[in-house]
Formats: sequence, C-alpha cells, structure tokens
Amino acid sequence: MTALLLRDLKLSIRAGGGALVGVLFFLTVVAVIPFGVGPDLALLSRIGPAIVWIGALLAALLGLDRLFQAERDDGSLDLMLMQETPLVLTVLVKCLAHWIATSLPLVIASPLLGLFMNMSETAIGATMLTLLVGSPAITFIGAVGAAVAVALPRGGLLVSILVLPLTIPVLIFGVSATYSAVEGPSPFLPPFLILIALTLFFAVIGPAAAALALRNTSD
Amino acid sequence: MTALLLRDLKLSIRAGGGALVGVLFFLTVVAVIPFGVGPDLALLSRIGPAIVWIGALLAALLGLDRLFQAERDDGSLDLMLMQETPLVLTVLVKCLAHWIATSLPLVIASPLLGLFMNMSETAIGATMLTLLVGSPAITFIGAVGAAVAVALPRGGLLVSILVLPLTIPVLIFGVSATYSAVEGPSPFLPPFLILIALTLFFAVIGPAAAALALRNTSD
Amino acid sequence: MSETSLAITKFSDLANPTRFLALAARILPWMAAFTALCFIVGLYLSFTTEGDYQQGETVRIMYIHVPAAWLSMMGYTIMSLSAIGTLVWRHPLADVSAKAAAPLGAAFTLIALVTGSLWGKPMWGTWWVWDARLTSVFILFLMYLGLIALNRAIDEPSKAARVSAVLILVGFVNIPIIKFSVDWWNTLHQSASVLRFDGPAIDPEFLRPLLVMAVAFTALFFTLHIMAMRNEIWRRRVAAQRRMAARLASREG
Amino acid sequence: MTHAFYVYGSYAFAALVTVAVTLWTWADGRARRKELAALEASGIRRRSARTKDGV
Amino acid sequence: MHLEAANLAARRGEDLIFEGLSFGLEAGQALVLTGKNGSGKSTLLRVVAGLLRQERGTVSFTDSHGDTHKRVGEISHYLGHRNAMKSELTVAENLEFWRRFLGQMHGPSVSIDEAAAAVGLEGITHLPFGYLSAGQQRRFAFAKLLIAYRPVWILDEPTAALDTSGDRLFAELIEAHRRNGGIVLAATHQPLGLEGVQELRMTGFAHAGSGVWA
Amino acid sequence: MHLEAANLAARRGEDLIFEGLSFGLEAGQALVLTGKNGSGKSTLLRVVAGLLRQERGTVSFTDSHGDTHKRVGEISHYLGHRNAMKSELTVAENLEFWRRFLGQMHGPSVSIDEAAAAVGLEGITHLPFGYLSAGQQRRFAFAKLLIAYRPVWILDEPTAALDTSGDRLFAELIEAHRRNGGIVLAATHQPLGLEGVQELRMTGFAHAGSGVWA
Ligand code: HEM
Ligand SMILES: Nc1ncnc2c1ncn2[C@@H]1O[C@H](COP(=O)(O)OP(=O)(O)OP(=O)(O)O)[C@@H](O)[C@H]1O
Ligand SMILES: Nc1ncnc2c1ncn2[C@@H]1O[C@H](COP(=O)(O)OP(=O)(O)OP(=O)(O)O)[C@@H](O)[C@H]1O
Ligand SMILES: [Mg+2]
Ligand SMILES: [Mg+2]
Repeated sequence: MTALLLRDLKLSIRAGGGALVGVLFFLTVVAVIPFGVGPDLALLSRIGPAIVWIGALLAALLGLDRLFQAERDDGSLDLMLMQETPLVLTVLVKCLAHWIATSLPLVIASPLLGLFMNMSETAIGATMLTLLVGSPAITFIGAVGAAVAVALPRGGLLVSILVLPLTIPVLIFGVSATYSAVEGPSPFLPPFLILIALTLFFAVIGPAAAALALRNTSD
Repeated sequence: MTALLLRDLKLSIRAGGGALVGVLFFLTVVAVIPFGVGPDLALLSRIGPAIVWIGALLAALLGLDRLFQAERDDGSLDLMLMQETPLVLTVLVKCLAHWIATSLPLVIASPLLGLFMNMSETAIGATMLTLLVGSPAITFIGAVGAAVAVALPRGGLLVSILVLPLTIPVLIFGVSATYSAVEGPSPFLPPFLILIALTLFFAVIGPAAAALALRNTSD
Repeated sequence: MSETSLAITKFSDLANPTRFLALAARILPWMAAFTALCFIVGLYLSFTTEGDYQQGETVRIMYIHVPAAWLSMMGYTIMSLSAIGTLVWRHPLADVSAKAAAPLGAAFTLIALVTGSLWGKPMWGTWWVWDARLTSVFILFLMYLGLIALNRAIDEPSKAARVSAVLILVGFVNIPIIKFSVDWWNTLHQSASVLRFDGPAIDPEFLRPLLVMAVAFTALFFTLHIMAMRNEIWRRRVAAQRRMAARLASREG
Repeated sequence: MTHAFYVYGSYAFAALVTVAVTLWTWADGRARRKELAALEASGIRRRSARTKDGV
Repeated sequence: MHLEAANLAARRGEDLIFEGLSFGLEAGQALVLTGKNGSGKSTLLRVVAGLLRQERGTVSFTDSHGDTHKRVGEISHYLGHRNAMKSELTVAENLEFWRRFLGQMHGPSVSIDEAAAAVGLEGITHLPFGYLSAGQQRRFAFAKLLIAYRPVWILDEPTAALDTSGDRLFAELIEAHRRNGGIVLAATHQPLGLEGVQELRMTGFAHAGSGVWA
Repeated sequence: MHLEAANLAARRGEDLIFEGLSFGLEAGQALVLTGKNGSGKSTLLRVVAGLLRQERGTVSFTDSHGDTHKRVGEISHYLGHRNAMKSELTVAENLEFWRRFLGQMHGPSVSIDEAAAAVGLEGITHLPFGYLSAGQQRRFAFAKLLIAYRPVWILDEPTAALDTSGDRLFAELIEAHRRNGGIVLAATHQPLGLEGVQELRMTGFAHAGSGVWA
C-alpha cells in the first residue's frame, strides 16, 4: 500500500503538478476577493477564514475527477479491482495520496493567505487547524464522485456537481469552528469535534461507497 | 471546421449532460458560498461579482488541461497535426467549442446567480457583460497550458505556473470593471476596454502559442 | 429455438416488467380518479376554511407548500429504497423506479421552493435567505438535477442505475438534515408541527385541508411514478428491439 | 384578500408544474407506445409475445 | 490445482454474448480462445478475472491444498488489451510498483532486472514507459507476470505488436509457467505455438437482444 | 505520382535510430517495413507523415501533375497504433467527423455505410465506438482510410488485433488502393500477403548515443 501511495505522489509531481495548481488557484481566489469587497481591511479579515475554506474546497476539486479515470484509461484499475487487498483500502490510500498532493500544500500555504487577508494570529491558526482536520473529508467525498466518473467517458463538471452539495456540512462546521475560535461567543470545541466526526464518518463512508461504485462500473 | 466544433460540443454534452451541467455547476458553487461567509445579504451582494467570476474561472479550469491530452491519447492529435488546415485554426475552434460548452452557459446563467446573491440589476448586467467579454481570454490562456501539457509529458507543473498567473489580470479587470459599473467612483469603461484588449490579445497569442507547442511535440 | 425462447420467457417472468405493466394498466385508472377526487375536495377545503389571525390569507399557501415539501423528501426516500433494490437484488424494476422518481421529485422540490419563496416574501420580507432549511432543500433540488444529469450521461441503463444508486444512497444524508435542520439550527423557518413524535400541534381547522391535500399530492406522485415507470419500461423495450433488429440485419446482410 | 398575489401565485405555480409534469409523462408514454406499435408493424416482435399473450 | 467454469453466460450492454459455456483446467494445462473479432473472447476472460459479472454460471479455483476460491481474480494475472503501466514513470518504477502492490504468493518469481532480461529488454528499464515502442511496451507489460507469482495467467492477445522473436519468447515463458504447474487462459488470433492446449472457439451472440426488456 | 525519401536520419530522445535511409515509390507500389521491436519502424513512418522532425534528409511527394509537395502528411492517411476515434461517439459520428474534417481530395471515396461494409461490419455503426471489441475498433479505424481519398497510406501494424478474415480483408483493400494508383507504406510483423512489394528491414540504433554531445 505504501507502494501505491508513493506511486500516486510521484505521478502527481511528475505529471499533474497537482500541488501547485491547487496553491495557485487558491492564491488566485484570494487575490480576487479584495477587489470584490474593496480595501476594507476589517471586512477582509472577517470573511478571511470563509474565503480560505471556500478556496480550499474548490481547489480540491481540480484534478479530483480523474482520480480513477486515469487508472481506468491505462488498464491499471482492472488489476487493482482483482486484488485481494480490500478495494476500500486501495481507495483510501489513493485518497490519502491525493490529499497529500493537493490539500496538504493548501493547509501549509494557508497562513500566507491569512496574512494577505489581514487575519489575526488566532484566526490564522484556527483556519489552518480546521483545514487540516476538515479537508480530508472533502477528498473522501470527492472520491465517491471520482469513482462514479469512471462510468463516464470523461471527467468534468458533472463530478463537481455531484460532490459539492455533499461537502457543504464540512464547510459549515469548518468555518463556524474557525469563527467561534476567533470571535466567540459560542465555544470552539463543539463544531470542531463535529468536524472531526464528519471527517471520520466520510473516511468510512466515502471509500466504501467509492469501492462499491467502482465494483459496479467495471466492464 | 464546423465538423470539429460540432464534435467537440457533442463530446462535452455526452460526457455529462451539456449546458445544464454548466449551469448546475455554477449554481452549486454559488450555493456553497453563503455557507462559508454566512447569510449576510449585504455582504453577499458585495462579493457576488467576484464569486461569479471565480466560479467561471474554476469551471474553465476543470477539464481544460485535457483539451489536447485527450486527443493525443487516442491518436486524433496526430491526424490533426497532419492536415493542411492551419493548426492555429484547429486550436481556435477547439477553444471555441470548449468555451461554448463550459463558459457560455455560465454567462447565460449568471443573472440567476445574481438574484441568489442579492445583486442589483446593474451589477447583474455588468457581471454578465464582463463575463461574456472576458471569459474567452481564460480559455485561450488555458489552451496554451493544455498544449504545453501535451508537448512535455512531465510538464504538468509548468502548465499551472504558466496558466493561472496569466488569468489573474483577466479576473482583476473583469471584477473591477463590474464594480466600477455598480458603485463608481472610477469609470466603467477603462477596465472594460482593457478586458476587451486582453481577450483580443490572448485570442491571437493563445492559439498561436498553443499551435507552436503542439508542433514541437517530440513524438 | 422454441425451447430457448421458453427459457427466456421464464427468466424475464422472474424479473417481471411484463407483470408490472399488466398491473399498472389495471390500477392506473383508479389511481388517477382517486387523485382527482382528492384534489377536488382538498382545493375546496383549502379555499373555504378560515384564514389565520396571524398569517392572514397566506396560510393557504401552506396547503400546497407543506405537502410538496414532504413529497420532495419522500421522492428521495423512494429513490433510496430503489437504490438498495438495485444494488442488493439487482432488480431491473428497481432501476426503473429510481430513474422515474428523479424528475418527479425534482418537480415537487421546485414547487416547495417556489411556494416557500412566495410565502417568505409576505412573512419574512424576503424571497430567499440562506438558512439551513431553505438551503438544504435547495441542495436536494440540485442533487435531483445532478442525478438526472448523471443518468443521462451514461448510456447503458443498468450501469447508469447501479452508479446512480451509490450516489443516491450517499446523498441520503441530506434528508435528515432537511427534516431536522430547524431543530438543530434556530432559523426563520417554522419547526415541525404536524409530523412530530408527540402528535400534531396545529389547529384542526388547518389540519383537515392540509391532510387532504397531502393525500392528494401523494396520490398524484404515485400515479405519475407508475406512469413514468411504465414509460421507462417501454423505452427500454423499444431500445432492446431496435438493437435486436440491427443485430439480425447485420447477421443476415 | 390580503396577499392575494402570493396565494394565487403559489397555487398557479403549483398547478403549472403539476400539469406540465403530468402532460409530459402522458405524452412520453404515448410516444413510446407509438414506437412499439411501429416496431410491431415492421415485424419485430417480443419473444414473450410470440409464445403467449403480453401487454 | 484446478480451474473450473460451469455453465457461464455473460452479457455486454443488453446482449447475451455467450451462454452455457463450461471448461475445466488442471495444473499445467492451457486453454486458447479463438474466434473472430467481437465473438466474446475478451468478455469471457474478463468474466473469469472477475472484472465483469457473469449473468449465470460459476467460476472457481481449487488450489493444491484442496481449498476452493470463488474469486479467481485474486490468484490470477490479467494481461488485457491495455498495459496497465504509467507512461510518466520509468519501466523500473512501474514494475517495482506492481511487484509491491501485487505482493508475493508462494511460487517462483524473479527480480525486475531478471524479468526485463526474460522479455529480451535488459538495460532499458530506466526509460520512461511512454518512450518505448509498442512492442517494447507489450513486452514489459508481460514482464509484470514474472515478478509476482500467480498460478493462473489470463492473457488477452498477449502477442499483439510483437515481432517473431517476441512471439517465440512469450511462448517459451508461457510453457515455463505451465511446467511449473501454472494454468493459462489466452485469447489469440495467431497460433501461439503452445503444445497440447485445449481450444475453445467462440462464436458470439447467444441470442441477440434476449434481455429482460425484450 | 512519386514518393521519395532521401538520406533520412531520425533521432528518438538523444539516440539516432536510423541514418542514410532512402527509398522511392511510384504509383501503385508499396513498401513494407519489418524489423524487431524498437527497431524504428514507427519512427520512420512518423517522420514520413511529418509527425516527427527528421534529423537529416528529405521526404517529398510529386503528384500526377508534376507538382512537388514537401509536406507529405497533407496528402497521406496515417493509421498509427492508436485508432484516433472517440469512444464516446458512435462509429457513424466518428467517421462522419473525419470525413468532414479531412475533406475530399480528387479520387475515389465511399460513403460511411459502404466503408463499414468494406471492413465487414455493416449494421453496427450506431454503436458507441467504446463498446466495440479490439478488432472491431481496428476495422473501423481502417474504414477511415476509405471515406476520404488520400494517395498515400501510412500504416503502422494495420492488422494488429485482427482475426484471419480481417487480415485478408485488409490485404484486399490495400491491393485495391494500389490498383487505383495509391502508394502504401506499412510496418508489420506478420506477412500482410501483398504482392510485389519492396521490403525494408529496419535494424535500429544507427549509432547509439552519437548525438551532438558524444
Ligand atoms: C423557499 C423557502 C422554503 C422552503 C425550501 C421550505 C421547506 C420546507 C420543508 C422541507 C418542509 C417540510 C418539513 C418537515 O416535514 O419537517 C416545510 C414545512 C413547512 N414550512 Fe416551509 N419552506 C420554505 C418557506 C416557508 C415559509 C416562508 C413558511 C411560513 C412562514 C413556511 C412554513 C412551513 C410550515 C408551517 C411547514 C410545516 C411544518 C410542519 O408542520 O412540520 N415555509 N417547509
Ligand atoms: N456496452 C456494450 N454494449 C453492447 N455491446 C457491447 C458492449 N461492450 C461490448 N459489446 C460487444 O460485445 C462483443 C464481444 O466483445 P469482445 O471484446 O469480447 O470480443 P473479442 O472476441 O475480444 O474480439 P476481438 O478479437 O476483436 O478482441 C462485441 O461484439 C462488442 O461489440
Ligand atoms: N523519447 C525517447 N527517448 C529515448 N528513446 C526513445 C524515445 N522514444 C522512443 N525511443 C526509442 O526509439 C526506438 C524506436 O521506436 P519505434 O517505435 O520506432 O520502434 P518500432 O520499430 O515501431 O517497434 P515496434 O515493432 O515495437 O512497434 C525504440 O527503441 C524506443 O525505445
Ligand atoms: Mg478482445
Ligand atoms: Mg511501432
């Protein structure tokens, strides 16, 4: 399984440039928002965490649709489906690799963006923490969409449509945990714990559903 | 050439439902935003144009990277390269098809989103107009990246470094033109004219550069 | 030849679209009549009962808004049950049922959304707010549309059904969110007053038309669902026969 | 009536959608039945119809 | 060791491609599928590999201890029309990945360099897979079968794109696998030059369109 | 009509694959490339088609009016290892697209249905290309050569994945093209069964590593 993890990481570095696309897209989003809200720094710092979260969510979508399609196109998926290793585990590892290649760099880059958005230290820390904990959930949900996309000849927008509505709870709790850490009055822990719960929940449901979909699309 | 246009449109419709999907995608992205920034209608209407533009950028990026890769993988690119029709024209038509399939539906749906985001009529009109004029530029820039991705199998990183930074000016002038139309005080025309100039500039440079990259594909 | 076709007849009897068609032909007229009757009574009641002292005449919107909202959730539940049928028993009728329910569910969700908006303007002073209930219903609508788009994008019906089934089941998490969002987040929207664990807390004056309308909408849903299922079976039958014709032609030709 | 527009608007919209969906379902069924009849006329018949009844 | 398929039927789209198909293979035996294009050879192989669900019938494998496996894919190598290699990675990286991902079963397997030598291409494993010629790619795809032992080999036109020396080479490797007690199923259009094999001629389309709906 | 290659040399990566290669083909003639895997057959064909830039040498085509074309690709059909068809589209849509995209040249060409019949697959052009078996796909890829006339056919292992009747069919189509005055270049591992062809044996690696740097 480490072999799969390493291979996928290698591939995204060699070919996709996954990490950088994500980070650059993220930067683009963050660069554009100030034009929208104007140079009002107080407002910027207020919506900062939300923008960072939305940027991370959208950036995770880039490249996600081909997570399994690329494997199908060259026949690797066939061999993976045949193995004794539970397919769920294979999916989980591929999710992990995708997360490390695309979302982790965003988590690491988020403090920089926080500075751009004039966020306080607490806000930056809270955003980073919630992102770290919450972004895997997005990848797991996305894996279901990616597995469904194997039945489609090509990837594209459809996958994002199927995936985005399901990610909303993650976004809500991620953002609200950040805000309660910064402004109060509500405590930080409850939404944060729910966020962790969501990630764990989708870490189970996502790969299982993706594996189910993959089993049903092979032909 | 109309044959190519029609084929590409057909392909993107087959792959996922067509124009409906573009609109749905946009709706989904926009539905996600209020969860992040909260249901503050005044704020939403202020960041509305920026969000709509970011949505358009994201939609254009999803799938753009495979514009020529898909053609290479099944060997169609070889036949296209051999033809007498200037390659620039082929690239231009493919860009056009991509734009019609992904960006045009967004342009048409943008008023609806404006309503959701509680934007004023002027803002909606201005967003739609700037999107219509500016979004082709994103496609043309993306085409260069897509072509480079084919020429350099390991050039994934290059693509993102190349493409995303170039789209930032388009985004910035698009958004700022919209805002000056709505709020003033700066006049609408200068940024709008720059936006048109950008689109025209990239309409020439983009396909030419892409064709050059494709010609130099090493195998 | 006759022997094989007999075996096939038995096999398709097991899967049973033919028996379904026979059944549908028998009960559809009755269901249509029942639906019409319920609507006549329901509409009569909704326009003759008293207005609310607080909400005035707008309370009449409730008689369509609430049944439509319920049905939007029920439609998805039916799709989820069908999805289980598809994945576990691989029953072809389950595929058909899920596919036929999607546009109907989307239609009722749209009604709930629009009537809710029309109710919101006089009550809350705005067409739309991004509160939890409203947004989760909006997401339900998007999910319906997404599933319809997915189904159309895969052109092998049984595969489309299996793939959609997985997504339908994953998307089912949204249904409890819709139902309980008003309890979990305090929002503008009314909390449950009919479908509660401790019985309805609503004036019988309003309850009567509401329930009749709910029955009418439900009957309409099922009538249309069976009609749509029948259409889908016919569609597949046409496709199968066309393909058979093409194969035979290419064999003989 | 106080908010006639909203009330009648709601009813009108609901009626519009339900009628549209009903008509669409019905028309779809008719089209399918026509196709089946056309196929039947061109001599392609269902296997089960060949052996016994069938609807 | 025994591979048994009983009364198999499979569907593609809505059409039944074959029906009532049975065969049995003992250790060291091979089955060669022939038949014209579109007759269902690949379909049958995918059913045996567990990649396509059969409509009816069973496939089962009994190993040397007498245990029966229902999922034949797990103890098989499958070489399809596509090579299952990433063109961005080098040959060595590709093979190394599959060696580790597939894991070792009890049986003879060789190192990556030895496998490359066995398919006649030592010394170029450092090249990215995408840089190789069609035949070289096919050879390395075959090398995958040597680096991790699996008793059953399922091969779909293994010699497509190979030169004549490659054909001979593959035939020898297959024979060696059989001598080791392996079982081979192969679909092919050209004679593979194997000895003492069973042959199954596919004809295609049991009953066109005899689906649930028609 | 005359196709002339003079003193060609081509490089793959940094290696010179062949050097000083010349040939000339008149109307109706055919050149068959043979050689082991990786010997540069595909490379040569891609150089002639203009898809790969040669290191040295020239390729030129003189048409029946005596005009000389430098870009041979424009008057050629190229059938590579990959089929250049979209699996999402039906066969008919694919062929229709290529017919319109390639455009008509002065010369015999047939309708899509006739082309499908010519490759032995009439009646299934309404199926999505991706649903076809490997051999059926190859046949339709070949049908592309019939729907738009090009004097020169450049074929890279045209009969890969074909059954024996398919081999014969293709040989006949190629012969028909030659009788019409066409020129054919083909790389192959199996004898194509063509009559009176020139043969060129590729050996590969003129001087390994004799690049600018060595
Ligand atoms: C677009 C806006 C709206 C949407 C999407 C919406 C959605 C829903 C849904 C899904 C239900 C069913 C909930 C359940 O069974 O627990 C419902 C019930 C209900 N809605 Fe709305 N609603 C909207 C606007 C409104 C407005 C403006 C009002 C009135 C001020 C309203 C009043 C009610 C009432 C009274 C119920 C019945 C609650 C019960 O008895 O369980 N809704 N709505
Ligand atoms: N989704 C589908 N819908 C309808 N028919 C299909 C589908 N997929 C495959 N087929 C058909 O199934 C048949 C069997 O294909 P298969 O790939 O098994 O043939 P094959 O014997 O391997 O042929 P080849 O020698 O060309 O590789 C073909 O006629 C093909 O057209
Ligand atoms: N980018 C590259 N760098 C280094 N070597 C390369 C590159 N691309 C191709 N080659 C080598 O060029 C040689 C010629 O390949 P080519 O595809 O022409 O062979 P071929 O004769 O068509 O073989 P086959 O019969 O297998 O199709 C091969 O040895 C291949 O490894
Ligand atoms: Mg095959
Ligand atoms: Mg070659």
